[in-house]
Order: sequence, then C-alpha cells, then structure tokens
Amino acid sequence: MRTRTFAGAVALVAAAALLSGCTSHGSSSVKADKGPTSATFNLYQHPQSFNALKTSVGAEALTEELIFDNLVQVKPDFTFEPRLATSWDMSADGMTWTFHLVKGQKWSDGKPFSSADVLWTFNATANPKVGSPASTKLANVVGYNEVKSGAATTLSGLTAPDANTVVFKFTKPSPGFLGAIAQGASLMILPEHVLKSHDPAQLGTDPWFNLPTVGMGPYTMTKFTPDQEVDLVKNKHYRSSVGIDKVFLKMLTSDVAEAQLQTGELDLAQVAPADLSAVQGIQNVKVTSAPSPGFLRIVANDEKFPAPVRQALLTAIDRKTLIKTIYGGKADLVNSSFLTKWAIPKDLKTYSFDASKAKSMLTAAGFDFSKQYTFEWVPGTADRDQAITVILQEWNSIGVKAQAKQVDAATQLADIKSKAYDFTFSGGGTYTLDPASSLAFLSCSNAYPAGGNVGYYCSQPFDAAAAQAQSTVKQSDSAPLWKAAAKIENQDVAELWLYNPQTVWATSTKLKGFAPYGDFTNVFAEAAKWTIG
Amino acid sequence: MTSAAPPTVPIVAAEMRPSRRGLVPPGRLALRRFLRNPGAAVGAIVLLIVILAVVFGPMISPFDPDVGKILESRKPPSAEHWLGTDAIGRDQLARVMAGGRVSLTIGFIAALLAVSFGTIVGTLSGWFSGVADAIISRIIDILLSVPAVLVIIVFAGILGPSVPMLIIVFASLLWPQSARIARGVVLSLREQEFVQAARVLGSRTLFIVFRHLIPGVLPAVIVAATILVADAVLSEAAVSFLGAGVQPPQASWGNMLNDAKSITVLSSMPWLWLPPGIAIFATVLSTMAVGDGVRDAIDTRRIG
Amino acid sequence: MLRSLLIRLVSSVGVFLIIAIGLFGLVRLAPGDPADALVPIDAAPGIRDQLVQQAREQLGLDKPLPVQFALWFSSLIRGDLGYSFSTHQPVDQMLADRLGPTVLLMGSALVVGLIIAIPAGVFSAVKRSTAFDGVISSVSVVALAIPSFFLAMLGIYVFAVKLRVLPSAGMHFSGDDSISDLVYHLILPVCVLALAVAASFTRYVRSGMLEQLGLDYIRAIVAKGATPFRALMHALRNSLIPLVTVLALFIPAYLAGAVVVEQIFAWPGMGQMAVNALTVRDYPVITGFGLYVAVLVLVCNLLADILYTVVDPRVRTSR
Amino acid sequence: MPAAVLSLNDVTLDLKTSDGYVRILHDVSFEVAPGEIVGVVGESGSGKSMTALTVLQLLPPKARLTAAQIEFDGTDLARMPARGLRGVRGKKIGMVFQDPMTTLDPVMQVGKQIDEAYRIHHPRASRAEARAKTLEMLKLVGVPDAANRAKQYPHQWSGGMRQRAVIAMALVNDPRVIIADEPTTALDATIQAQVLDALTRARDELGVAVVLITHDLGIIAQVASRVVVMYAGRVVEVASTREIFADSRHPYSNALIESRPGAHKRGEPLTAIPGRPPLMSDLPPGCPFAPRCASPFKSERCIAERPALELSDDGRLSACHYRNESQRTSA
Repeated sequence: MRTRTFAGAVALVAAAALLSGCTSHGSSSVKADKGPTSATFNLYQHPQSFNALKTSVGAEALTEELIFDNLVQVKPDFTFEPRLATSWDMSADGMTWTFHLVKGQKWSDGKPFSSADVLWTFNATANPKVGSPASTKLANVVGYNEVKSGAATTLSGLTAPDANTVVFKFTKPSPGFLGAIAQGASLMILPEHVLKSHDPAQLGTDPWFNLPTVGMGPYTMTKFTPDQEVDLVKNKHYRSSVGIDKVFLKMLTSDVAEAQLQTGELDLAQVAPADLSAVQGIQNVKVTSAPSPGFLRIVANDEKFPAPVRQALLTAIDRKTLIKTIYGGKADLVNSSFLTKWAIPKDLKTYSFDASKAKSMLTAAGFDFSKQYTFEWVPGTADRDQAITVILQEWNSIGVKAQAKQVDAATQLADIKSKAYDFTFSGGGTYTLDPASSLAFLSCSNAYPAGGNVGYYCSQPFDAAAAQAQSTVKQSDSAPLWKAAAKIENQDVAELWLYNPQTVWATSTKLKGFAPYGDFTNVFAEAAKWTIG
Repeated sequence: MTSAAPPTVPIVAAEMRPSRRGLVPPGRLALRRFLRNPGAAVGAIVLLIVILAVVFGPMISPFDPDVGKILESRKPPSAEHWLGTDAIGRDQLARVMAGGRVSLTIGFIAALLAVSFGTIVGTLSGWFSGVADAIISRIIDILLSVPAVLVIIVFAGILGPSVPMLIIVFASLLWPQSARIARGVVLSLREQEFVQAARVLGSRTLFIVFRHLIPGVLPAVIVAATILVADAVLSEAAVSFLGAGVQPPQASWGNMLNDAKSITVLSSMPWLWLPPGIAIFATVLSTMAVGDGVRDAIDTRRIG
Repeated sequence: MLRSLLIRLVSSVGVFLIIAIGLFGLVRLAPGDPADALVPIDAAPGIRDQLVQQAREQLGLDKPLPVQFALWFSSLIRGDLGYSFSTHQPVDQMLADRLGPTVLLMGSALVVGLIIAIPAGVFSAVKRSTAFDGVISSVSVVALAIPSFFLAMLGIYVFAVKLRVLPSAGMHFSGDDSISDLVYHLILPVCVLALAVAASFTRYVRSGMLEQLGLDYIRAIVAKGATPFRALMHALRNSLIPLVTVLALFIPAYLAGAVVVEQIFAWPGMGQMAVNALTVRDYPVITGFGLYVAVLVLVCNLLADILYTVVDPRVRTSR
Repeated sequence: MPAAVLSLNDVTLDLKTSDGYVRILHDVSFEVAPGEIVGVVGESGSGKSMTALTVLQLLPPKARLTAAQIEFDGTDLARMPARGLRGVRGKKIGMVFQDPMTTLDPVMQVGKQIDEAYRIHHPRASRAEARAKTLEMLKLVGVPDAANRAKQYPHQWSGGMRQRAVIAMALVNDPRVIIADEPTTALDATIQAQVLDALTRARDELGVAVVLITHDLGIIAQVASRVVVMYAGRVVEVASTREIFADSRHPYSNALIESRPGAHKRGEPLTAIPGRPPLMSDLPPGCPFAPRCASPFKSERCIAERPALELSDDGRLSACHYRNESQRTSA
C-alpha cells in the first residue's frame, strides 16, 4: 500500500481498515488499454427516462442522440446532413415533402429499418394521448386535426409509397418543415416492430423508455442506474463505423466532475464559466467553446412594467462588465430576442450601461420607487446566481427596491401562472436556426401557460409583422420582414436580454474528433466519429 | 453500670472553633473550578471574542457585507480587504461578521426557545408521571429521531426559506433533547427527600416546580443548551448546502461555505472557505467547551 | 413485558397513519403544480397548456382532493405507493433499488464510527484530563464542528484530486462491478459519515465510562485482583447499555447527513432521490420517502425499547 | 498471641487537594493474627477507611503513600509492583466494602461474579469447579438455596444477602486476611447480626484474620478481640476489647464508649462528643483531641505538646500524656 503523507490520523485509520479488506486499486486512467476502448462523459442534468416522444430534460436529449437516429440533422454551419433520409425534395408550391430512406439499414437488434418505422413514429408524435411537444411541428400535415380530435389514429397526409420512400402532404406551404424536423434530438425514429404492440395511450409513460435497448444510433443502452450512470455499448448495425467501444454517461455535480477531469476518470464535461480558469490549468485537458443557441435574459412582468420602465431597467445593468468578470469574456452581448443572423437588423438600440440615465428614464416613466419588488429564480447555477446578485445591486443603487427570492422550479411556475411575480430569470433555448422559434416566448397567442411567453409581452404591431414574415416562403423575401419585427421588439425590450453565453467544453486530450457544439443538447451529434486513447 | 451525673459539658472555647477557611459557598466553588478548567476558560474567551466581533464588527467595518464591486471579485487578502473578496467582490471580513450575526442569532434563539420549551415540558412530564408522561416521552422519542435537515427542506419549500422559519423549525426539532434531560433530572429529584418534604408541607405543585425542580434542572439543561447552539449552527450550514438556507445577498456562515465548495476555490482561493469554516469551527468548539466546563463545574460528584 | 410491547406496536401503526395523512396534505401545501413541472416552458408553443392539462389528467391530479385522497389511501393500505410522476416507475420499486446503497453507506459508516468511538471513548475516560484525553476530545469536537458537506469536499480534494489514492465519486468505476471496487469507492464517503458518528459517540462513551469508573463496583473488581483491562470491560458493558437506545434513536436522525454525502459523492441512495423529487413536486415519491423515514423512525423507536429490556437485566427481570 | 499475618508500620498517606498535599494518615501501625478479628474504630473522617484501602493499594489517584511498611507473608506490600499486588488482592487478602447495593456489578449474575473472583486466580480452573467453590462459599456465609440464587442478579437480592455474597466473594480464594470496611453500616440491626455471623464463621472455621473497620463500638464489643482506636489520622490507642471497655487509657476512646446509645438511661439526653472532628489540613499543634477533650487530667501540656503513641507503665499503648491514668470516670 502506498505510504500516506496526509496527517488526518483518524480518517486514515478508518480508511486503512477498509482498504485492508481489498486489493490496492490504481486509478482507472492507468487501466491497460489493449482491451475494448471506453470513454466517460458527464451529463449536466440527471435524466429520468429516455422517451424520444416526450424529451423534457437536456440530458435526456443528449442520451437519445446516442441511441436513436433521425431523418435529417442540421450541422453547426446550418447545412443539413442526410441520415436515415439520404435525399429529400419539396414540391414547388411547398405543399409536399418527399424523403428517400437509406437502403439495407438495420435496427440494433438486427431487424430491418423501413418506412413503416417512420410512419409509426410520426403518427405516435401526433397522437394527442401521447402529448408529445413535437406534435406542433406536424400541425400543417393533412389529417392532423382529425388525429388531434381523435377522429383518426393516423395522419392521412403521411404515406409510404414503398419501403424506402415517405411522402408528407401539407394543408399550406411549409418551407420550414425540414428545419423543424432536423433540429436537435427531436423526432427520433422509434422501432415500430417493438412498440406497435404497446398501448398508444400509455406511450407517454411507457416504462420501455426507462431502458430503450433497440435503436439506430451509434450506441445501444445496456444499463441505466438513475442518478448514477448510463452504460452504452457500440451498435454493430450503425450506418457508419463507431470510434469508441463503450461509453459511460455519469451524473456528477460540476465540482466533482472537475475533480474527475483532473484525475483522468472523465473524458468530457461541460464547464461552468466560474470554473473556466481552473479547468484551463489542468494538463491533458483541452478547453473549447462555441456560442450557445440561446441567450440569458431577465423577464419582467410586462403587465406591471411597461416598455419605458423595461428600457430603463436594462440600461441600469452593466452587461459588459458582467461578461468580462463572471464569464471570463466567453459570452456575447445581445440586444434582440432573435438570434438567427439574417433576421437581425443592423441599427438595433444598444441600451448601453448608464446608471444616471436609467434613473432619469425611470422617473420620466413614473416608476414607483417606494414599492418593494421581488426577483424570483431557481438557484444552483453559480454564474447565474452571481449575475443576478450584481444586477440587484445595480438596480438598488438607482433606487429600485428589488430583493432576491430563491425558489424551486415548481414555485416559479406557479408564481408565473398567477402573474404574482415581478421579475424572474430565463435562459437557454434554441433560436439560431429559425427566427420563428423566438415567437414561442414573444407572440400574444403563446402567453403562458399556453406557450413559453412568461413575460406576457403582447404587441399587435409585432405580431402582425411576425405573422407576415412567417408566411413568406423564400428567405431573401422574409429577411426584411423579420428585421422589421425585430426592430419593434428591440424598441419594446420585450425581454431584458443580457448575453449569449458560450457553451464551454472540457475534453481530455485522449478524446479525438470532438467538435464543440453551442447547443449542448446535440453535442453528441458527431459522437460516432470520436475515438479515444 | 450505676448511673452517674453526665459529665459537665464545657462550652467550647471560641479559639477552638474550626476556622472558616475551608468552607466556600457552592456557587463560587463551581465558578472557580470552571475558570480553572483550561478548556472551558479558553472556550469562554473564544466565544466572547466571536460574539463581540459579530455584534460590533458590522458597525465598524467600512464595507457593506451585501454589496460588492464586481471588478474586484475573488481578490486575495490585501491591505484594503483583510480577508480578500468573494465571487461578487464583497468584503469577506464584513460578510463573515454579518454572517456570524445571522448564524449565531439562529443558533442562540433556536437553542433558547428549544431549551425553555423543552425544560418546561420535560419537568412537567417528569413530575406528572402516568399517561401524560407516556405520551410526551413518546413524542420526544419520535421527534428526536426525525432527520431535521430533511424536514427543513420540505418546510422551506412550502413557507419559503427565511431566518424566522429556520429558527422556528430548528427550535421545534431541538426541544426534545432538553426535554429528555430535564425529565431525567426531575425523575431523580422527585425521589429526593427535600422534594417529598416540600410536598408533605403542602406546597402547591407550581411552587415545587419553579422553586425546586427548575433550579435543579437548570445546570444540566444549560449544558444541553450549549450543544443545541452548536447543533443549530451546523444544521444551518447543512440546510444552505441543500439550497434551503439563508437567502442571498444576506450572508450566513452556511451559505458562505456553500458558495465556496468548488474544487477551484478549495485549491486556489482559501480566503473564500477558511474564514467561514474557522468561524463555525471556533464557535461550535467554544460552545461545546463551555458546555463541558459547566457540566464538570456543577457536577457535585466531582467536587471530592 | 409483551403487553406493553403490543400497545407500543398499535400506537406505532396509529402514528404511522397520522404521519401518512399529514404527508399527503403537507406535500400538496407546497406551491407549484407537478403537471406544470413535467412539460418544459418552451415546448409546444401555443398548445402547452393542453399538454399540461393532459399530464394532469394522466396523473389523476384533476380529480377533487377528497377523491384523490381516497384513491391514494386505499392503495396505501394495500401497500401500493403509486407511480412516480417523472419516471412512471412504481415508487416501492424505486425505494427498494435505492435502499441498498443507502443502507450500505449508512451501515458501514455506523460500524466504522463505532469501531473508532468505543476505544477512543474508553481511553479518553481512563486517561481523564491528560494530554491524550485532551487530544481525543478536541478531535471529536473538531469532527463535529465541520459541516459534513465541507468535510466531503476536502476529502475529495485531498484524497482524490491531490493524492489520487481514492475515487472521487460514484459506487463503481464505469463497468466494473466487483466487490473490491465497491469497497474502494466506499472508503471516502464512509469516512466522512463515520467521523460524524465517531465524534458524537466518543463523547457518549467517554461520559458513560467516566460515570461507571467512579462507581464502587469497579473498585471491588480491582480488589478481586482483576487486571485493569478486565475492570474496564465491566465498566464498558455497563456504560454501553444506555448507548444502545441512543444508537437506535440516532440512526434515523443521521439519515440527513447521509443525504448530504450522497449528494456530493453521486451515491444513488434514498437521499438524492428525495431531494430531486422535492424540486419537481413528484408527490408519490416524496410521500413514499416520507413514509420510509416514518417507518424507520418508528421501527428504531420500537427497537430502542426492545433492546433496552433485552440488554439491561435489571429491566428485563423486574417487569 | 500467634505471629501476626499482616502488620502495618508507620503508614503515612497524603491527599492532593486544591491547595497542595494534606497528610491524612500519620504513622499508623497495628497488626492482626490468624483467627483473630481486630476492630479499627473512629468517627468518620478519622482515616480508618483510607487505612483499609492502603493495604491493597486501592487508593484514589489523588492519594500519595509517602511512607509505609506493610508486612504480609514476608514481603512489604507497599513496595510490591502492580503485578505482584494483583496476586495478593482477592487471593491472599480479601476486601469487603460498605455498601452492598453498589459493590456488585449490577448487570452480571451474582454467581458469575464470584466465579470470576475464583477464576482470576485459578485461570486453568473449569467453570464447574469455580461454580462449585462459589456455592460452597455461599453456603458458608449462610445463603439459602445457593444453586438457584446464584443465577439471579444483584437487584434481586436483599441488602444483607448481597453483603454475604460479597463476603463469599472475598473468601472464595481461601484468603489469609479479610479487610471489612464498615460491612454493616449500610444494613439495619437484624441483618447486621447475620453479616457478623458470616465473618466470625470465617474466622473460626477458616482461621482467617479479619480487620473490621467500623464506627460502632457495639460491633467491636460483639466480635472483635482487639481494638485500634483512630482519631484525626492517628492511632490513639490499641488494646484488647476487654481492656478498652474496662480501662481505656485515652479520653477519646472513653468518649466513644460514653456516647454509645446503649450506655445512657431512658429519658436522659443522649451524650455526644462536642465539637467536630478537626480538618486534616488545619490540625492544632498539641494533642489533636485537645479541643474536645473532657478528661479531668487535661492540662496545658495537652494543648502545647503532641503526645506520642507509647506504652504506659503497665504496658498499655496510648497516645495520651496521662496514659497511666484510667480515663473511665464512671464505674
């Protein structure tokens, strides 16, 4: 047994007692490498189940990307990579999409893949009893309303002329359909031969998804211990070669993950901005980052705080300094809820930091300085907690009596629904692909709880401009319309936008082929190509 | 043996009376022994220093514990900031003192409530044996074995975490400890002659309880109180780790430690975790030492 | 003796039912709606509230409270704890899966803690107010004075990161299910928990021994020509009797410490499951866990009584 | 008088108090022969119990034996190392303590505790052999139905019975001396007789030498053949029981005899020795008993000069200047 230098006698006496009970253990990084290669990745959140129809937590999307496959996948440079669909074409009027499926592809259990699987997956997604969030992406498919009302069980507009072709017919032009189904870990194709016997009504809570052992992704799941680990093994029937034999997904706190990066037990982990400098110091660990597809923002209750007040409150925040200190520069200032490059006008108002100006704007807007306000958020993420504390300080310094109130997720949602809250915090989201995705939290029709508009921002001119832009098929025509809508939102400060943080990844130098993804939910999109050792 | 007049008993001459030196009133004897016990004396001094620092510190410190300059975040100790600054640029020394005020308030008030309520319940249940005692001791046993921190998390979820809530929940979970001790002492006191004599003389129960029992119980309960203070301070730290402790920006030793629990901080920024760690450690150590000191001082058996 | 035990048993079941009903109500007092927590905010813009309503129906939360209570209580009586809102697994099976790791962690920590506490307590009592006693008392108070989560972090930093001698978290190295690997992973979390156990029990053993060593029967034993060790054994046996009940009552109370350690060491025990369930208002799991703790508390209480009579002949023979 | 089996010479003992060491035993000397009961008598605080504990070095940590020569079996117990002493304790010299309620281990069967006493000194003895010896001793000290009673616990035995068990425990290794430190004080009169009977049977049937420490002169009169009177840590008189009662040569012995409850007439107030025993840390220069001495012969010399323990002209050992005069004023 190696001699111990540490002076904690009591702890060591106990440790020695237990150690004598077993052979001495080298740490895993020293394990002989001639056997099957293996890599260990850390999941930022704890997945509960892997139901591709109802993915809720980011970590579930991540894992599903490793065990399932979808028709098409969008890449970081926004081009489309063919997967189960080798090619596709849209009719001139945008009313029909045809997908040509890969031939000779097998499921991980050896059964053949065919258009029947695609039909079953899309019909299950549309089935109201399953309650899949992705069902809205099929809203324009012919027969959707009948399925929704229960009159039909399958989408009449979805047909499979043969085993390798699938045709979607739409009720109105749908140029964005490809982008919708190619985004992240949604609409993953599920094994029809396994699930067709299951009761469709119970699919939403089907225990099969707690350990889905059949898929077409690069890996197949062999074991899942909640709050501990997911064991995956290479899928022999994958459409291309897979670089690593075994993959283990762990669920560690960020501190312990950082510790395991240092000891070499962990090969990939997402790093919180606060720990950036420390992780960069670790030898044999490479730190890469890419802008995330969403942005952090403060949500003011628009029914209590009109636009002029929101503009003033935004001006009171020194966002540049926050980026420099808390994020170590790894974030970009944002002045619009739209992140799709071509949809953002150049002449956005910047609301740059000016405390005294903010105070006068507040007085001009008739803001009630005497009232006490609460800022509710779910604590636990170091950078967000620090940013909010600094922002509250800055608001207090101009006379705004805002105080912190840490709550858990369920309480936050309750206060939003009852509109009792004053300010809250929101982050993440994927808005870089399609400007329409930002409407989820901006348009009046999406006011919570119907949609994600928790700020209750409702502006008729904005909705009109957005609707017009959304219905224009060609991007070159819709760009100016989206920019007009963005101009209105920028003027109204619908959300107090802060910054678009970069998603920072730490990988051990043994892991080859890793490319940083902004959207942490699809960092595994290229996992098949990675190798280790 | 024939009887004879008993020998004349001479009046004992004044100079022959034994001297007064050896007899010291028990109170002063206990105090003298308490001060002579090194551990207790040091404990008392340390506790005094902590209390003074916590009460007067925030007044004399030039920095506001809850407000910091973000540009000066995570600076090591310097002439300006004696204990450096935290992740948001707030002065650590000011925060440790302000945090101490919160942690000690929770600790002492919770202990005070727990001890006073516990003593009364314990004394009464010890005195009125029978059904009342059985029920109370059942409740005591059950409460004693409830995992306090988990209950607090549930209440924090419902009522929202706040200092008053923490104090009430701690007090409601800590009183059984002092109740059990009080009951034990009363059960033994009840058998003693001086209490039975008081009963025979017809003094009312309340008089007996407050004149004889409570004073008899107090020394043992004071010892328990010191341990309760330590318990409350430590529980506050555990609760803030699980996210239900004192609300930022207000500082408490618990949430300061919680903010400092990352490997980066542990390895390279000791001024972020040493001050609250040492503060908790010194307070708990000194309260326990004082508790032990009091126990040894008043324990009659050890006077010999 | 049996009669009083029977009363105890009946009253325990009664207390259990009261706690169960209390838990049912307490959990629903907390603000927030579990169905809401199940559907992410930015999912399905426009039809999110229908999904939430659908989830609420599936979970049976749309029925009036008394009906929910009747359904829940009738299944509870049949021993069915219902299904988790998030993983849809039966709660009793989840509790069973998580029971192993928690019992393993707490059990070994208790044993190691006592292995340290008993000799330490005896020595510091025998060598009262000497340097040795001073060291033992201060070390035990030091161990009590450091919050367990902080001790855990220090342990990981020193043993796993700096010395690279022990694993930093989890129950196994990935893919390695051997016993020796499990024990190797047990060391650090058990030491952290065992220190807390050892600290408080060293103080109990010490004060118990101090009391016994002062009694006449010890001097009588020495007068019989017994070696100091034999006299100590007599004193130890006498001072351990009250400890048995304290230990029985201690086990549920220190479950909270286990929760903290499980959180840091990514140990898939009951504590971690409970904390996760609390944040998403997974009522069945929270109630299930609450009942598990209640059963643990009541069983330990009963155990404390039974042990007390079994261990102390004075009580056993006099009733 | 047959050769002494145990003799204490100049036993001097100091006790550590908050302000330094205080001498509580001053040159205590006396001896005891086989088959004889020697009574050691004196008020509480006179050091008689401490003397008993000194023999087997069962002293509290605060005590320091400054000088002593305890002759036993050809060796000096005061110089004997701990291992050697353990060979004597319970084997050659047995102890009986005052309060039977606390002398036995409360959680161990009575029989087992006596077996233990035997097996400590007979490690190779089997359980049955030890138990047989235990039962034999229990019968000797008069415990009825010993076989069953041995399986019971101390709290199931009465005070008197327990004291007899303690005596049996002291006798189980056929010791040559028994030191009984106020064995009857905690018992009421009727039970005392049974305990004394057990001691006398041990003396007569086993030839054991007994040192009986008590403050009750009545017991001395009943069973002791010789008496050692102690006052303020000193031996003030040694004589046969008959000599003490008929012709005590020290005023304190006489005062003890006078204040016995039996010695006065019905209706008259009980006589008591005035004043209080002196504090060991604050002894007057002269005779320690002077302040309370009611002897007609008392003089200035008593207050100025401390009398030594010496033989009187007619061979009576007493620590009083007027050791030649009989102190027995009443007939």
